[in-house]
Amino acid sequence: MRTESRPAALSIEGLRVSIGGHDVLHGVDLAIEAGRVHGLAGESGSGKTMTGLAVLGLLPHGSRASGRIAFGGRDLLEMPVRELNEVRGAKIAMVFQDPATSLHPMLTVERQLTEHMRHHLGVGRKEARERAAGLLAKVRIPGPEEALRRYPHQFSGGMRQRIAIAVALACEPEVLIADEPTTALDVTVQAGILRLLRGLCDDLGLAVLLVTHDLGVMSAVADEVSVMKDGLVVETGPRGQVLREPRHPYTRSLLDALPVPPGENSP
Amino acid sequence: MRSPLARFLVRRIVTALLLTVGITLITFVLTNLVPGDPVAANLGQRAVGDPAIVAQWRADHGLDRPLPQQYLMHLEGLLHGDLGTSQQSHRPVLDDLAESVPATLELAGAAILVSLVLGVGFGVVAALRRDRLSDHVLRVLSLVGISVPTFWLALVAFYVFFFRLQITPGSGRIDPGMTPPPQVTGLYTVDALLSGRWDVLSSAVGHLAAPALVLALYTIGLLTRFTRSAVLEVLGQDYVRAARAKGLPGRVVLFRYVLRPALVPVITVAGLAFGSLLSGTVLVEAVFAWPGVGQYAYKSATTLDLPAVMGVGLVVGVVYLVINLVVDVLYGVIDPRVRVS
Amino acid sequence: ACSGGGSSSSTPSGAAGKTLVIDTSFDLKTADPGRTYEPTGLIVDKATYDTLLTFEGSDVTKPVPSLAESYELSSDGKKLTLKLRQGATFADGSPVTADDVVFSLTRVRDMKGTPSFLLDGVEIAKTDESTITLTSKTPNPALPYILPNPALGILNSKVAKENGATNDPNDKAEQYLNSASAGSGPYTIESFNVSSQVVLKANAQYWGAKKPYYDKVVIRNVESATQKLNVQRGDSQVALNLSGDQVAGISGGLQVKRTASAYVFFLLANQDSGVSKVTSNPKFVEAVRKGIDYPGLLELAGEGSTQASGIIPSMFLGALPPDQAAKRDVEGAKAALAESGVSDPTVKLEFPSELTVNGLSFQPLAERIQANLKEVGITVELTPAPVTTALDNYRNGKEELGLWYWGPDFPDPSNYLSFAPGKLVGLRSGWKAGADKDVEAAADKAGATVTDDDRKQAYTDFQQKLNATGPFMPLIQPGQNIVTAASVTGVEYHPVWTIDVAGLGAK
Amino acid sequence: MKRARLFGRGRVRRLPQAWRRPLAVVGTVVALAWIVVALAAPLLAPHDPLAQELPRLAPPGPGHWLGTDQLGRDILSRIMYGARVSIPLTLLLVALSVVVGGLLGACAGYFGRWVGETIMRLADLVFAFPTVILAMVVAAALGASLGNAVLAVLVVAWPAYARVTRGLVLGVREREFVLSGRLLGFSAWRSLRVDVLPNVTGPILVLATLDIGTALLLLSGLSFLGLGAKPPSPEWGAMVAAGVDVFDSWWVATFPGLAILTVVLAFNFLGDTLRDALDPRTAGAIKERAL
Amino acid sequence: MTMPLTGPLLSVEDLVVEHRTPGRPVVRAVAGASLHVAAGEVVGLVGESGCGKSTLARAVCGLHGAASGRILVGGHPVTPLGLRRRDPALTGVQMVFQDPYSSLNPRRRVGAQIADGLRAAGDTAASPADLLERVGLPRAFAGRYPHEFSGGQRQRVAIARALAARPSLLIGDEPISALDASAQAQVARLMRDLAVESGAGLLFISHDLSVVRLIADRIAVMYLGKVVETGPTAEVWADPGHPYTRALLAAIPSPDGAGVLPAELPGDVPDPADPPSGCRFHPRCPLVMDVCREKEPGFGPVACWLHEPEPSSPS
Ligand SMILES: Nc1ncnc2c1ncn2[C@@H]1O[C@H](COP(=O)(O)OP(=O)(O)OP(=O)(O)O)[C@@H](O)[C@H]1O
Ligand SMILES: Nc1ncnc2c1ncn2[C@@H]1O[C@H](COP(=O)(O)OP(=O)(O)OP(=O)(O)O)[C@@H](O)[C@H]1O
Ligand SMILES: [Mg+2]
Ligand SMILES: [Mg+2]
Repeated sequence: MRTESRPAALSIEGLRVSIGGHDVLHGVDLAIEAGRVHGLAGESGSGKTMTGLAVLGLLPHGSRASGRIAFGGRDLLEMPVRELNEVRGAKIAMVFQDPATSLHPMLTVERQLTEHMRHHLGVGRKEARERAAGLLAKVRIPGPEEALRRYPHQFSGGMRQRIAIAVALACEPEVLIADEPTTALDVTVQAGILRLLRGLCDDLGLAVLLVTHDLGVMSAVADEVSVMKDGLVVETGPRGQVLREPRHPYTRSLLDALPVPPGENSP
Repeated sequence: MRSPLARFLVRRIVTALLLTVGITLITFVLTNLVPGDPVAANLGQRAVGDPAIVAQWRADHGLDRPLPQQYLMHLEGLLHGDLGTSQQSHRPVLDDLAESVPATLELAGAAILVSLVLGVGFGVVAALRRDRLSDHVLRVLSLVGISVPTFWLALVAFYVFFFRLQITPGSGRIDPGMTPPPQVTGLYTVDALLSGRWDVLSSAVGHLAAPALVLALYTIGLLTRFTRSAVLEVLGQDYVRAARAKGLPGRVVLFRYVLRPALVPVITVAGLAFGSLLSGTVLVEAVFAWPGVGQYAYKSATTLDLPAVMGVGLVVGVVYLVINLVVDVLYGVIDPRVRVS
Repeated sequence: ACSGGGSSSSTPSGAAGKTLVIDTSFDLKTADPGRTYEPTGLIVDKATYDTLLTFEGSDVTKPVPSLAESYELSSDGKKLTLKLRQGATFADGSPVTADDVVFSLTRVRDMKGTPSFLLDGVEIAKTDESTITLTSKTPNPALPYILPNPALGILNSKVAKENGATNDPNDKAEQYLNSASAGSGPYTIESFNVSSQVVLKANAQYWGAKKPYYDKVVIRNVESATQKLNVQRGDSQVALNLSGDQVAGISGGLQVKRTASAYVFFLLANQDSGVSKVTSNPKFVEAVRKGIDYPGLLELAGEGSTQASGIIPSMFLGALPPDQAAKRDVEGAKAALAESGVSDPTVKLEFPSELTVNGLSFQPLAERIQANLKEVGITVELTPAPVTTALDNYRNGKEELGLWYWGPDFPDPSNYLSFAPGKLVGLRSGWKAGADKDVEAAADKAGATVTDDDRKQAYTDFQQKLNATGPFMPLIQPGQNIVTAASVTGVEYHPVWTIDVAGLGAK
Repeated sequence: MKRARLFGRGRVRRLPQAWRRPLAVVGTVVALAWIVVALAAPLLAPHDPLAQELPRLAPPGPGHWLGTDQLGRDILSRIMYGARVSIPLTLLLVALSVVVGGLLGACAGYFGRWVGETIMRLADLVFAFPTVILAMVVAAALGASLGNAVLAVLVVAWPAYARVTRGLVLGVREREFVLSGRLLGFSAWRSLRVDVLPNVTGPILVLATLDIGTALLLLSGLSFLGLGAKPPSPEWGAMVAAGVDVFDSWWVATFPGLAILTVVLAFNFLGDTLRDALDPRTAGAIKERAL
Repeated sequence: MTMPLTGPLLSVEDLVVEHRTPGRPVVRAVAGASLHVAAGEVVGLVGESGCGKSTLARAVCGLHGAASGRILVGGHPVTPLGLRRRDPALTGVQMVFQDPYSSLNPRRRVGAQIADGLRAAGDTAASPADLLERVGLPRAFAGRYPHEFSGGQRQRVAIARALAARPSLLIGDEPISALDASAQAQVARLMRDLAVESGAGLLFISHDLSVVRLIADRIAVMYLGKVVETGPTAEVWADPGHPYTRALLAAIPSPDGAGVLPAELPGDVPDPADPPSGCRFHPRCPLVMDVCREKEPGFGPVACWLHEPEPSSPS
């Protein structure tokens, strides 16, 4: 059922990563398309986060990556840091798992929202500030003007994650990598974030790589789903197919372990 | 409206004041445990033989009262700014301290300044160049720094730099014969600067260099180590990764995102290190004939000069208080979570 | 980068602002002559106060006039008459009067400060505007030798009284006298700090013939080891306290003045059986006396030092000749120890830990004595203590064995009568009056003799008896090594005030 | 925090790696060498450390490799015998500090309330005072002797352990296995003994290793000031002090100083590596201690 | 609603628990909650993070003192745990904690830790190995240290230790939330089975409603320190009464591959130190009425003004 219509905004081919001589990714292949949410599932430690970090060249100290990460016709793995910095934040942005730790606790929201905007887009302080307020409004932070002056710890977890998403969107990137953006949040709050992500993808034509281990979340927002195990993608396909008729036994076992059998409807 | 920071500071001040009282109590108790009679130490040989004079002297110094009362008298004096009279110098302890404390503060201040600049610098470099050669070298050097016996290093430095190489000037704070600058702060370097006495300034800096560096070696090592681990810890934080993910240049990430939080533990350590510098001065001042509070303390402690020892205790307590406050205020400046919330 | 501020600015012979830097290990409590007793204080007071009589150079055998033009001792030795010099003035220009003299001397005596004993029992009176009489109840032939002591410097009584000086222990002038001097000496105090440095400046109006040479004299508190470095580098011009070892390696372009000092190191063995059953045993004392390796101690004290044959130092009248000094005799010591009846004795030897006398610490001496006595079979436990604590025990007569030194208060043998039983130092060794009639009698006799020859004989006798049965073992007289820059002239060691700053000049 | 731990924590498994680090190896070798020297001093030392029969102040050369001191004693032999004074005393001192500070800190942490408050305020008091000055006053008050110097340093050293232990105990006290134990009917004491203390010893021992150096520096510093070892004991700090008087004879002060330096350095190398290996997070607890 | 004649095994009435931190306002983490658990019954306690579930559980164990209200276990009032041994009458309440990495003492063999449980029950017949077997682990594992186990296995050991004390009431404070998805359901089922089998009550705390639905007989929904709704699981699931329960259930994404976005509940859990007036849920409630802003609905089983019981029947 896979539609080969659009070209991939980002494609990962044969990505291998080793940390301290320890192989954690053994050749990951992924293609992410504009305007679609690509879900990446898999158990803890399967290498989901490392895949996302490898794209931005943010692997931990002592790592080595090989393979190819194609973006805009270039291989990100080969790119010198200076040029990679032009891509990071501007073309490819990332949202991390825990909003409590991914925002700098000692800098105002404004600072964190505008710094890279001014750097990448070359806009002035005033304009950056206006755009920032607009972004906060877009992610539905009440009182955006006033919120700019506050510090992260003055917001709740859900709001912080919205701010983190606003930070990621600030330079209008083409690709957004969201590493378990809702895991640290309550279900009621999670629903809001998922809706936001889906909306951004649909409205802005963003290509989203959504990393999660929650198949429910996957089912709710992803268009494509990939399943990872032990540093390899074992299955990729459209959401409906992977979740309803998994081909790989591992995917099936994941689904079987769920407390509520798939297919059974909620009230 | 009292801000949380103000409330926090008030609490710290109160605690520190209580601590100071505690310190005076400890010094009082300790000095009274010392075997040996201050009377013998302070009266002339012949006068000691005359019971009337001894009794008179004891009464004058309140030594005939019960200990708790003596302590209360001491505290009462403190409230009136009276630290008593040194039994050794026969001068008000306050005057003695007014001379020796600035000397030590100048020494320790110079040392902490050097340590902060070098220690933090080295620490950052080591962290950024983690596991490379420069990191290893800096780590070993910082360990050496905290392992060198200060008193020995002072001797070696004095011998080598003053005597053999003849590049540092001799004992004291300025060249003998040079008139000290008009006293404003008591720190010769600052006072010389204020009064435009360039010759004095260069002499004072020259005299300060060797002892301050000797004193600083330990704290440089200490701060290098803590800065390194603090920076490494911050480098591992999500928000740094997030900042890098934003495509900010390394320099910006380092100075805006990494250093600030890394400085929080470093400030704590620097505050504590200042305390250890004050300790170190006891050993260094003797070798460099630096007329500071370390020598004064040593002399007072060994001569059972009770008012002087208690004066030193008090000064040290106040310095501790001030340093703690500075550290707390710096916390507030650095970390909005302390300031706002 | 920091070498610029070095020592170059303090050349002694520079035309303007001649500055002399003297390094010494401070033993300093006060600059108030009425209270001063410590060596550094005496240096300061010698330069800032004039006394009635003084000594010429280092010759202590003959007091010479100073503020007093002449003096005369009555034949019974009880009355000293002094004629005051006219025209002497204090630093503020006012004349030195007989009233100033009476006030100053009475103040010393009655304030009960450390030096008050110098004038114990002496009545001070003014006969007329230029005559002073000092009367004692007992013959006091030492008085002319006492008067040069800087502690007996003459104060400007008006200034002193304005600043709280009185004639009793309630005197409050010390604080003032520590910040400024009120004397007629060639220098005045510019600044004074008991622990770091004293700065003297020339008294431009000095009345005497010999004007102060230096505009400014800085006396700094410097450890003896550092003194050596300083003087070698030219950072200072005079180093007062170098030990024999330190002087041995001294190099190029410096003058070294070596003399035996008047300090006598001695060991005391407590005679109070309440303090120690062991040391109060006369045979044990003999064993110790014979067990000590005197040349070995001399070696530690270095060049310029000599063995002390008696308690009176070699340069004073009545000193014992060197051939009468004690000698080591290990066998004899062992025999004496066996005779004493104490087996395997262990005794504590106390000494001041941080005190140095002319750069010589007590510790190596004590360690060597410990090693010497070990050979004899006596275990010595060393208990160093800070001076204050150690002094306390010493003065209270609580030490089993004590290692101390005696510096003369005035250059007269009578000063050493304190070592007799029941006297000041005698008591410190638990030697009470009546403990040794023989020595006591010899002491009394020595104190009462007047003519020089008789005195010499009497003091020799006193010391021989003291050495034979007393609890004291004179050890050494360390050298006094004064090292100066080549340019400094007029360096003389003086047993009372170490060095006369005003006597120093430059080539 | 739903999934707090990303990685398992293999404390025990990581330990052997420590030995692969060169610093640890150097530290161990040097420390062991010193311990051997201390134990075998009578066999190794070329001379009697107390005999005063050699030429005085002889420079290093054949016969006496490190020269002789003022009294004509062989410095090498004295340094070797000095290891028998300094090292065991330092170890004893650290052990005492661990026991006293650790127990007080554990009580303060576990029982909290006024017990803890009192102990910690006392610790603060000591902390507020520069260590050397306080130790100096204590040593002066008690009288100069090595035993008293140890006591004096103990007075200033225990609060560091009390603080760290308290911090660790406070952390462990809320750990769930401790609560489980209490729920199963452990008394507070048993809980402290069985569940809490064994889980704080690791970091404390690391701190102790790091502290050996500091303790030795402090002890020898006191001896240097004349408040520690009594002559003729060949204590290193006292030996350095003796060298002050004879500055020109640089060897008298230099070698004992180097002895102190190497021992302190060895234990610091060891402690540093141990700390890295055992738990990077204790770094935070250890930072409480400066000097 | 029926109640066992003997009275419930655990009854919590109007419980208030406060956290006091110097320099901060008092946090009323549990603000008048009521809850009952009968013997052999499994009650699931759900609610958003920070609503006071753990605090309530700790209070029930005596790990936290109550500011007011009552906690009875088997008719016995729960007293806060001091320095002394826990009242033996209360060792019938045991707890399994959230973090499998800190729920076992890393320095002791698991066998010894299970033996502590046996000792608490005075059980001399059973051995630690027996209990390991019951939780599905090999008997030989008794000699191992905790670091040799995976998270799920540790949690089993923790359950074994709790069971060894023969509890009449077992409390699980999010015992599965730190486990891998594959282990979660297994461990939850195991806990339920063992509790029911031994006749003990089980209070199972979780924020994962799908798991709770799977094992709980009854469900209690907590919001900001209060239990806002209780009822048999199936009933609550099928027909949630409280608007909050409804929102909670609607927010669960289902892994059916249908691509249905879950419903969002605006706003966040308010600060328990400064709760809203009236009904605690009213600022977020889609069905808010005037009365909600003023008066707190102090009744059950659904504490909502929409479900105010007839005034006739006091219970
Ligand atoms: N800093 C690191 N050093 C060494 N190994 C690491 C590091 N970070 C991750 N790993 C290893 O890399 C592998 C993949 O980890 P990764 O974080 O990508 O997993 P994940 O799928 O994101 O898991 P989770 O669902 O727990 O976030 C794991 O085996 C992990 O142990
Ligand atoms: N020791 C404490 N001191 C102060 N406040 C506390 C303390 N423990 C919990 N709280 C506060 O009490 C409230 C309830 O906390 P509790 O841990 O009971 O919630 P919970 O429902 O268990 O949440 P979670 O699902 O996150 O575990 C929270 O607001 C929390 O911040
Ligand atoms: Mg991950
Ligand atoms: Mg909880």
